[in-house]
Amino acid sequence: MRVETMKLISKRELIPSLYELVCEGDLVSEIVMSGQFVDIKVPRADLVLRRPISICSVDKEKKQMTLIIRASGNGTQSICETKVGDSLDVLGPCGKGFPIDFLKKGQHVLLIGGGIGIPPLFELAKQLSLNGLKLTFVFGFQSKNQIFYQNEFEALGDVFISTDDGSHGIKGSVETILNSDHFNEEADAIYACGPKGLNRMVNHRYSKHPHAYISLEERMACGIGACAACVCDKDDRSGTNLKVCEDGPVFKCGEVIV
Amino acid sequence: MRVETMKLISKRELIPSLYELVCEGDLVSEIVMSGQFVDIKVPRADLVLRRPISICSVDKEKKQMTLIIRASGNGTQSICETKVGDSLDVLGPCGKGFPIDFLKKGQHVLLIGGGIGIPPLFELAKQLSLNGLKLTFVFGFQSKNQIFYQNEFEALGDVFISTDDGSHGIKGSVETILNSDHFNEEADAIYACGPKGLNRMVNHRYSKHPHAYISLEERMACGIGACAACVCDKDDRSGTNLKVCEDGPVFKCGEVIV
Amino acid sequence: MNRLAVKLPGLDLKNPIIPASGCFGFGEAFSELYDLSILGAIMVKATTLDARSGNPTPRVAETPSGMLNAIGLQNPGLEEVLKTKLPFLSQYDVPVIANVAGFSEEEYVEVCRRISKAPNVKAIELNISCPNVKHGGITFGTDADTAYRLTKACKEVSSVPLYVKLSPNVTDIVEIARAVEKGGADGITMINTLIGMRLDLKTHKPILANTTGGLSGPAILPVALRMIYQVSHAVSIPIIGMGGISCVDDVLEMIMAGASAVAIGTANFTDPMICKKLIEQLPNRMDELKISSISHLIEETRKEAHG
Amino acid sequence: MNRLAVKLPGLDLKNPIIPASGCFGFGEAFSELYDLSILGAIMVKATTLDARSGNPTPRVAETPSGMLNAIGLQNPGLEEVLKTKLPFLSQYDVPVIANVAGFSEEEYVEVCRRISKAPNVKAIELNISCPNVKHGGITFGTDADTAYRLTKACKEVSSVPLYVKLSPNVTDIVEIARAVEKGGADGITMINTLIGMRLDLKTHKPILANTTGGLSGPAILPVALRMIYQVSHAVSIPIIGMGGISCVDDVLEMIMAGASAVAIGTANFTDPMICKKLIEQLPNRMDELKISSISHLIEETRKEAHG
Ligand SMILES: Cc1cc2nc3c(=O)[nH]c(=O)nc-3n(C[C@H](O)[C@H](O)[C@H](O)COP(=O)(O)OP(=O)(O)OC[C@H]3O[C@@H](n4cnc5c(N)ncnc54)[C@H](O)[C@@H]3O)c2cc1C
Ligand SMILES: Cc1cc2nc3c(=O)[nH]c(=O)nc-3n(C[C@H](O)[C@H](O)[C@H](O)COP(=O)(O)OP(=O)(O)OC[C@H]3O[C@@H](n4cnc5c(N)ncnc54)[C@H](O)[C@@H]3O)c2cc1C
Ligand SMILES: Cc1cc2nc3c(=O)[nH]c(=O)nc-3n(C[C@H](O)[C@H](O)[C@H](O)COP(=O)(O)O)c2cc1C
Ligand SMILES: Cc1cc2nc3c(=O)[nH]c(=O)nc-3n(C[C@H](O)[C@H](O)[C@H](O)COP(=O)(O)O)c2cc1C
Ligand code: FES
Ligand code: FES
Repeated sequence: MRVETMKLISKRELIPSLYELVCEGDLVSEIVMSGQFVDIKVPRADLVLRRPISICSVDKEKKQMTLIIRASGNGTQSICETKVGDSLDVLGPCGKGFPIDFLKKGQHVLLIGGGIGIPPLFELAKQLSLNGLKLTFVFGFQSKNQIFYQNEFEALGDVFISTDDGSHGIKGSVETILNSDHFNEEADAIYACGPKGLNRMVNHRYSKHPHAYISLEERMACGIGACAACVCDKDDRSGTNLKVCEDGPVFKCGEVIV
Repeated sequence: MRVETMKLISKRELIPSLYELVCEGDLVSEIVMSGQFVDIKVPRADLVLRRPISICSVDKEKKQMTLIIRASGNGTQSICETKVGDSLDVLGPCGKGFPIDFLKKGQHVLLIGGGIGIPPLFELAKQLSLNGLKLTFVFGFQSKNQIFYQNEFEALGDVFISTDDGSHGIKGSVETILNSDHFNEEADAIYACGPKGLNRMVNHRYSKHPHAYISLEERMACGIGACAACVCDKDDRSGTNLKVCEDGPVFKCGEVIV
Repeated sequence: MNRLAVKLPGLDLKNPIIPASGCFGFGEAFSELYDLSILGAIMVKATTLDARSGNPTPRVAETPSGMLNAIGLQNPGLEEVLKTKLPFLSQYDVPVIANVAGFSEEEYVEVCRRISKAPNVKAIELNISCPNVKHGGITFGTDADTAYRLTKACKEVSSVPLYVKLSPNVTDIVEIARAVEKGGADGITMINTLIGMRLDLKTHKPILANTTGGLSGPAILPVALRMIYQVSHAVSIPIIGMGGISCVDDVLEMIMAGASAVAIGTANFTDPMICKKLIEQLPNRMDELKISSISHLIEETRKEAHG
Repeated sequence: MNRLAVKLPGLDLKNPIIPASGCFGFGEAFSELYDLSILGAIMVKATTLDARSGNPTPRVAETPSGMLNAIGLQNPGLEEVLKTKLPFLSQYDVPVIANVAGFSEEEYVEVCRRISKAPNVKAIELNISCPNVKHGGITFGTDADTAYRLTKACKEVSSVPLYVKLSPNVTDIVEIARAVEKGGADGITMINTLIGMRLDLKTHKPILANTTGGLSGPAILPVALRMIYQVSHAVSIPIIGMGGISCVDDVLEMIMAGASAVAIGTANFTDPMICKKLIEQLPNRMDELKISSISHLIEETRKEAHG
């Protein structure tokens, strides 16, 4: 973990207000798991909290990482206005990512994502694919014009898409897909990241699965386990909690209450 | 008076940390007197007060005005970091400038300036020169490497320079020059702008002169006479005061207490 | 129906946007920038019985996302306000809220009595919270009993509704709010400035000649929201909210906290066109947030607060 | 001579830079970023007798130049702090200031008694000002008598000097400061957070699950400076100042206001390297401002304040 002035190498608007940023710096060499995130300083003096953003993909040789950011509020907006060639102040890598060591070649993996929760699954999918695993993606979007990275994921496995308004794929949510008769839900590992509703559903649905994981979001201050802002309660009646930034953002399904 | 998004046409660092900025916009056509100023929004959300900056010269045809700004604190620093082609949020023209209507061709005018107080005297000098007046400039700087616009002023009249450290011209202050035997202090009008000490000296020295004027600085909030932040006391025992932003920044010597 | 309109004691507001006292003078300068008739109302600079020339300079200093002021109630005095300042504003179709200050109960009462009779003064804002002048070492607005008595005395003589402006520099603002409600206030305006200070790194001395000053601007927004929320849950008279508003989202957030209209202070310095912009931007933003009308939002918030 | 050094009751500081309580945990995460031995001291997270899991989330929200927190004193409890947290810090050459909180006088006393015996705890910071937990509806730090009694009780049982941390949410902070001085405090730390709030524009409800939270960050700097200035003129025990510091100029400004050392809270979130940077930047900036040493600046300021 370090704080680094990283250089913005390229920027692309994938769909309106959704940007793909490629950053370069030594921090990249410290990334050990897909699903880890970075905490980016907003280049505005009046915004004091960093913004946590998942690492979407990593190129260790070039010391580059790709982030996909939705410019939703003032902070992400300002980060996405950074010009190519300028720098970003990045803290990371933070947190613990998706465990994959237990998987063996040829096994089947289910990856479930919703909207802006999809980016952290990309590096994971690349690694799993390299390891010879069979991948099925189930992705939910609001509507057709919100879909991004479809080709990228189709190159790695089967992609099933739902949209809230039915403008592409199946009308409904990822749950609609998972529940459909022909869908093969059997998997040696399940990984998910999405909005709260999706995470809650997956957390519940696969709480007995030996290798099902979700990546959570929570409002953060320090991003490194020092302030206890970002906790989620453990689902073991202990009354204790875990820190999303340090113990997560990836948790085993059933481990915490979403 | 208006608030306008003006375009930055050019920028030059005259001496270290001193920038000449040329801005373009319709506001320029409203400038009626030299010595008026503009109030510039700092392009940083955490700095809420505008920065008052004198208009240094005006090109009505091109709708351009020149400002000379010392990047001293956070606000002026940030304004001076604006890139050519980008815009500045400018309120103006503000205040009342140097009265010149009473002057007749051939008369002699003394212009006294110190450091960053010199810019507002430039447009004034250009106009006086056009009107056929004989100009003498007495300028004080900290040292040789702080001198700017010397050629520009020498094209308009005789320039006498003092430096605090004696590295150029006379060692001392503008007062040293004014006090020197050979110096002709007689003038039909006197205009001055500089640091507090210089303004105070001139205000006192020429308080009986029928046409001596100083331009003052005071911390401002609104810049347009609404908040009463920027007052200076009238020198008439009335216990009342005047607003530098609205009644000034130019005052007749002896009118107010500096 | 005008979806921005708000009805308050004495005030029929076209919209909830009001320039705050002390940040707009008596409107002269701003009238050169836009038509003052577009405003919901205007809160004019504090008026005292006699003319006041205020504190020594420097009177302002900048702070992170805010500013300090120690103007010290400079104003031309009641006579002049009645003779020239209020008549100037009568050319505009906009209600005036007269900000009244004083150094004794008698002074407050006298100014209220006379200024409330001016034709375009539709309400009084009793400024018991100026942090830059003192009354026996304590501002009127930091003691509940004093606030109660002063409100009562001023209410009796005022011929228009009386709003009392609260100070945030107190341990328990709800106590003061309840006291002025009991004293007969028709409404509350809040918050005035927090007391703050800056020092000059070169002289090691306070920047303001007055040592301390009132902190305003975006920095205080969360404190204003908290206090408005607490007070709106505790009293039933309406609140005109202020403190740190700089954009249209802040306006709506403050109404959601419990305000029925808002005043804009420091933001007029950052952007002299801000009030006009806020009025123009409100409808669009309300559409995005599915807010049908300001009065509906106020009603919904009141129900939530008072059950 | 080390020109950054400061000597305070119980504390020999290499420099005046101390991470503030609650913004640094017990140092674990920051120890991965830089050597904690460079710090003047470390103020660790509030410790209560029993483990506490704090308030529901969301626990933080952003504000203009600031943030709100309502962590609710989450901490592993005294036992665990003594067993693992303080021993972890003992590998560094840095004094620990133990932040003590409680819900009753007995709890405060018990924690003080035991934690002050830990070998690397050189001082106690009595947190009577957490805005996010209540004691009979009022925080200990907003009533002078309560503050006096609590200070006295804790002082009696503490085997290291006792600093009391004041709340800014009071009408008269000087009164509280005098009370804790009378109660036997060896020093004062100030300020804790101002109470604030934000609302969610979509839900119309407070963002924080706790409704209100503590405001910290640059926004509160002028309030902190004002209060430190006032208190330093009224008491003779030293002050460790905090509230809104984000750069080296802020450090010096707070010392000029009357602080003898400073704590850095929110700025650790904006820039986790901030404490290290401040320590590195101080000498240069002191040269520019012609300040020979921190202790000289403190002395000069004290003379100015106390004649
Ligand atoms: C571990 C983690 C990974 C994330 N990865 C991504 C990603 O890859 N791409 C992406 O676009 N977004 C991601 N997010 C969400 C992203 O952090 C928020 O959208 C962003 O912080 C919102 O900031 P803002 O300035 O746009 O909004 P504002 O509303 O202005 O933010 C105000 C405050 O609330 C916090 N906040 C608001 N929404 C969220 C949220 N959903 N989660 C956490 N904090 C929030 C902000 O951080 C800030 O402190 C991630 C969040 C977490 C916790
Ligand atoms: C009528 C007028 C005309 C001016 N013309 C020029 C000019 O042509 N060129 C130029 O470089 N400077 C000029 N100044 C001075 C310039 O306004 C200040 O240097 C500038 O405001 C300082 O801002 P800062 O962010 O650099 O400093 P900071 O110290 O960060 O400013 C903090 C606050 O103090 C105020 N302040 C600080 N110094 C001054 C000052 N000397 N005068 C007024 N306010 C101050 C700032 O406006 C701001 O509100 C003029 C000032 C006035 C009043
Ligand atoms: C320069 C200045 C002068 C002020 N004068 C007055 C005043 O005369 N009477 C008053 O009640 N409030 C006065 N205030 C307080 C404002 O009306 C308002 O309550 C406060 O600034 C908070 O709002 P803001 O953050 O939008 O500025 C003044 C504020 C400023 C900045
Ligand atoms: C997330 C967070 C947690 C805090 N926890 C504590 C605490 O446990 N005990 C305490 O005395 N102060 C606590 N504080 C207050 C800080 O120590 C400090 O007094 C305050 O934040 C002002 O300083 P700053 O503006 O530099 O942050 C906390 C502040 C924050 C932001
Ligand atoms: S954000 Fe501070 S502990 Fe997670
Ligand atoms: S700055 Fe407001 S009156 Fe001059």
